[in-house]
Amino acid sequence: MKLQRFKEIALDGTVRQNPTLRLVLGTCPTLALTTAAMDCLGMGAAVIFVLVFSNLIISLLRNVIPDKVRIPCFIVIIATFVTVVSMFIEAFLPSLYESLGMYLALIVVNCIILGRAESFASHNPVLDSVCDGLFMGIGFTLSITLMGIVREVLGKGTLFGATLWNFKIEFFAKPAGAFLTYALFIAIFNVCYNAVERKLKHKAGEQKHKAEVAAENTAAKEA
Amino acid sequence: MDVFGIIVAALFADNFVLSQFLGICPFLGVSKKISSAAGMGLAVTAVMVITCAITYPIYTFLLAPMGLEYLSILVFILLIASLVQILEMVLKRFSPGLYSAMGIYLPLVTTNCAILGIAKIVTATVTSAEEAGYSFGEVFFGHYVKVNMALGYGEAVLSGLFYGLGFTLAIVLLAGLRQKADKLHVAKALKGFPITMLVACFMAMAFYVFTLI
Amino acid sequence: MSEKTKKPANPALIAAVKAVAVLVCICVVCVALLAVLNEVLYISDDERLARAMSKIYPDYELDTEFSADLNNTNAPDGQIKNVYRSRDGAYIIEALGKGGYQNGSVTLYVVVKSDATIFGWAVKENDKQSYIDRVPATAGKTWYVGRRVDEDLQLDMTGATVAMTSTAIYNAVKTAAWYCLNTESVKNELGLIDKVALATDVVKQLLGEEYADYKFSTANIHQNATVAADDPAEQPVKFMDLISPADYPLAYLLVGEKADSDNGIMAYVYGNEDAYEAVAVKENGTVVSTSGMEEKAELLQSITDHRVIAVKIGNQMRYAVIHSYVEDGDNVKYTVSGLKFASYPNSYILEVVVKGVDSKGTVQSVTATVSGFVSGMPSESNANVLLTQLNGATADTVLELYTSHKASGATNSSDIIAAAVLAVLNDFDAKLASGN
Amino acid sequence: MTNLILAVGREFQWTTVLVALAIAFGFSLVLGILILLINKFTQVKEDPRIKEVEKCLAGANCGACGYPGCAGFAKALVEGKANLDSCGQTPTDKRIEISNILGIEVSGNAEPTIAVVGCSGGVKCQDKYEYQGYGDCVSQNLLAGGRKACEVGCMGAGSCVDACPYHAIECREGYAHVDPELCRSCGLCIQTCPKSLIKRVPVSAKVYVACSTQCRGKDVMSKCQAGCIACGKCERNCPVGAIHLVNNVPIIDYSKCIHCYKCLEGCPRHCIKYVYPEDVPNSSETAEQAK
Repeated sequence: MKLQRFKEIALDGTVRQNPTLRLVLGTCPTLALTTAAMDCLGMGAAVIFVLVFSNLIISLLRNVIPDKVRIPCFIVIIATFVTVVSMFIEAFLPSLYESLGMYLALIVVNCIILGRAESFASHNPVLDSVCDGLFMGIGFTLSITLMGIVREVLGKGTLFGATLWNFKIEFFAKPAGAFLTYALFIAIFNVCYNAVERKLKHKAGEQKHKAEVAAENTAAKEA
Repeated sequence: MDVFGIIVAALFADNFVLSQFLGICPFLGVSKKISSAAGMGLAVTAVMVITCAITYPIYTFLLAPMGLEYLSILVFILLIASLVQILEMVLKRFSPGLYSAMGIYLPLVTTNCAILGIAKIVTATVTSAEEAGYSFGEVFFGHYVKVNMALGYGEAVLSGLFYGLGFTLAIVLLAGLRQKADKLHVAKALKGFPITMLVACFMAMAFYVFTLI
Repeated sequence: MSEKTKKPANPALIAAVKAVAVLVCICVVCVALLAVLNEVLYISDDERLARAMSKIYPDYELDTEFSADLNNTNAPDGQIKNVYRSRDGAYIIEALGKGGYQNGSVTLYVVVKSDATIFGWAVKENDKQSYIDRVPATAGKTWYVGRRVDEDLQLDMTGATVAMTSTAIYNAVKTAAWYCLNTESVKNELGLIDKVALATDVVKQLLGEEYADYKFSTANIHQNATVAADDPAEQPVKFMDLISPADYPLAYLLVGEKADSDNGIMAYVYGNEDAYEAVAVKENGTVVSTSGMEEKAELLQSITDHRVIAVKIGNQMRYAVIHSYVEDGDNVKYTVSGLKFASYPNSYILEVVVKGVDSKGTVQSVTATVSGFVSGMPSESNANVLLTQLNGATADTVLELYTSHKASGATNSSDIIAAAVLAVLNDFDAKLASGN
Repeated sequence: MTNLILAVGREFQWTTVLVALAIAFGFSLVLGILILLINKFTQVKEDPRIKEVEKCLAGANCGACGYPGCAGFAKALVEGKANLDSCGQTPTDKRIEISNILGIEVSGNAEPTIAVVGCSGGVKCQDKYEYQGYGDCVSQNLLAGGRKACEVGCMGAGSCVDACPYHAIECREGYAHVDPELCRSCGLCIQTCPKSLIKRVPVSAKVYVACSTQCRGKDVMSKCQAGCIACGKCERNCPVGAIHLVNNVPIIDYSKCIHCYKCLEGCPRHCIKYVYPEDVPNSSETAEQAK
């Protein structure tokens, strides 16, 4: 795989197609688990694991699986990895297992995973698919952890479980606060993204223009 | 749990969307118009009832007595995916009217966490037999296995129905509010998902009151 | 079909078979992986318990040879669900406490160390205790911690704002203590003596056959009740202070009740488990018999003076202490304290003026010198309406008035007030009858 | 908890592993076969023409036809449910191709159309109330049917302006105007307008009726100075009988229209208008302004 392609996939997964903030996928764990930043990290790690391995397997089998039973096959593979990850977490990180609760099992139906399987892994080579899974997962983890930090600091006055101060706005720990935080995150991210995008385009345009002028100049000189 | 308790919890206090955060994707995605929101809600309700009706006995009589609880995610999701596909085909063939009203939303239902969520909720077990809605003991491989389900079969199916209706209630309400909210002149950054989520935020505040009862 | 026509196999059929085969293969391989992992990462029941324990009792290590004696699991205040033993001799008792909010319950893991002290407890599960969050997070490491199981445990709700749930927790801890005291093997191992049972025996001996079927229980709540001091001008004191001199403290205050009987008995037990000495007080407040109290005339006098009268309100026994009565012409002015009950911390001290009308005591006025109003009930004025309603009541009509007033919601205040007034009227009627 | 690694795991129990495998095998086999069988028995044969028709369509997926995308429209066309005229974007040669595929005649209306607004009231039409809420016509219409006294009066709040992907509509003098140069007849404005005021006319049409009220003349007089009072002058003036009053609204049959502009000139309320601004004679415009 070329470096260029790798960069492309990495940028797509983390920023340009950030699953949480740009595609608005996998909203359920985003809203439910962001009351504690630590849970977000755990959830993110679990999602990365499942994404990478399911993308790997599905990409390997992409020419074997018939179209008619595609969805059941994909879902079985994803469910297997979810079960594996939940077994590991239950065995070695019991407290995380308790706080993630049902949402661990619900990674199966996280739209990010089936979405990537359908739209990327099922018609891309293995290495690309694994990278895509990795960076999509990282994008998801980063954004929910950030949201988790904001909600935990505001709603509980703690950060990764350590008490910061006694001041807390309980609203942010409640369901309504989850929606508010998410809405503001998307809005802010989009504003920043569009601003950066515009600047980059502008820059690219200028460079192109410069290159053209240079080319013209050289052509003129040659002439 | 009594029937009235299930109804109130499912529709309001424990509302899947607004207090448990299950099924958020269709909640945000298929709520542009009231008619499509109602179709989606009905599809989810139908699949939820069928899911509860089928996964409950499979868990109680097959998986739990054999000590295969770890297979539940895989078996449930396989069942749900196949059922949805079958339901879609059957509806398309035999009831085109119903198909056009809710069938086209069925493929979206497969990856709806509300469905797997309800399957997980109704197959919850409890430790003591006294609190069990249904107890079932059997001997497998020389082990005496006792399964204490938190809900009875009737309660499980009823939960499926009313949690589905709770989902429908939330999504139809949101669709009604969105029809107005989408027309508002809001800041450009808030257009689309953010303003929808703000609307949902206010709905969640209103529904939060029910949990205080 | 293909055989008959000898045509090559139907391509659609081959595709279908292939589709099913792939699905089946994927499923079987995935499940095989999961099954192997399940065996490798299996978490046994012992391990699960150990994880629950590690949060409350770090030294826990399961004694696998121990099997719990669960023949008798129904305690008066709860139920024993399971018992585990740690290698260091500590018992982990899974006990359910009744009497919570909405008649629900709380199930605790109570850790009792080998020296019979409570190490701590953790909530395993609860039923209908929606406000269990309001029990402080540290309660499991502070409430009842360090107390002996054979001690007279008293309700602790420090820092909690939920009386009912705290009561259920109290009952669960008491149930765990009850298990230790009532199971031979555990009792012997912890070296426990059921002191309350010994005290009860002394009281039962004192009372004789007639009271054999009375059930006695400790009444720590009553002894903490506020009652009027001997000098009405002074601040109210604890009932305990009147009956428990510093050099000869009260060991137990026992309350004896029998189902379907209006009689209630209160017994004061002094001394220690080697030689209990007791005073029994019968239902009408008269000291019936004593044992070993000959040298304590002053104390005996104090007990005789502060007569505890038992009355039945509804189907509950309530107690009131009559302090003094002053005759003023036809009127007799009583000072009486209604003793608190259940977990409610307050008690009423009333001044009741009674006059004999048609050879029956009739209430002339009731005034509360100390209001035992429990905040959280409808309102103080509402609760105290009964005080004025009782004017003109006789022993026969008090209960009627009480029942109609109770509907207003001020149940607990009404209970205490009605008990005090009824006690006064019963006493007055008894005096009239005896021609005094 | 002292040794975590030893705390998990147990002796292999082959029976449960085998049962798990058997369950997986059974489930997947049954479900797989079920899906395929039901698929076979309930299969709805898809017409191969659908794909061909879809290829010919404009492929803009604008949704203006009322079907979910061009694929949905193609399906409806093949099933005979939809009219090809609902699509304003497909060029004529493709329309003919589609009609060849489907074996149907291209209807007389196959001529391209453009949109016109059936109201010219605007500031000349009275207000029922002063609207101070947010939003456009759609929002305003939710409040007692909008602020205009006329039930079918253009509110001029620009829902159609927002909807038009070609920027062909603008609001002047309190009502919407379509620029025939830019209009592609996609129909999005027609769907958007809460009063259903916008309609299509053939590109060859020169005049159109800019009022949609079905009220009697007297009622119109009291509400709007630009509304049609159903006087019937246009009907009488038309030399070829192309105009008829139906429910107090003049309807023009464009197949008969000879572009004589007699109807337009005779209208006392100026509610028959030129479709193309370039047709407007300067003299008559100045005369109108003088009035």
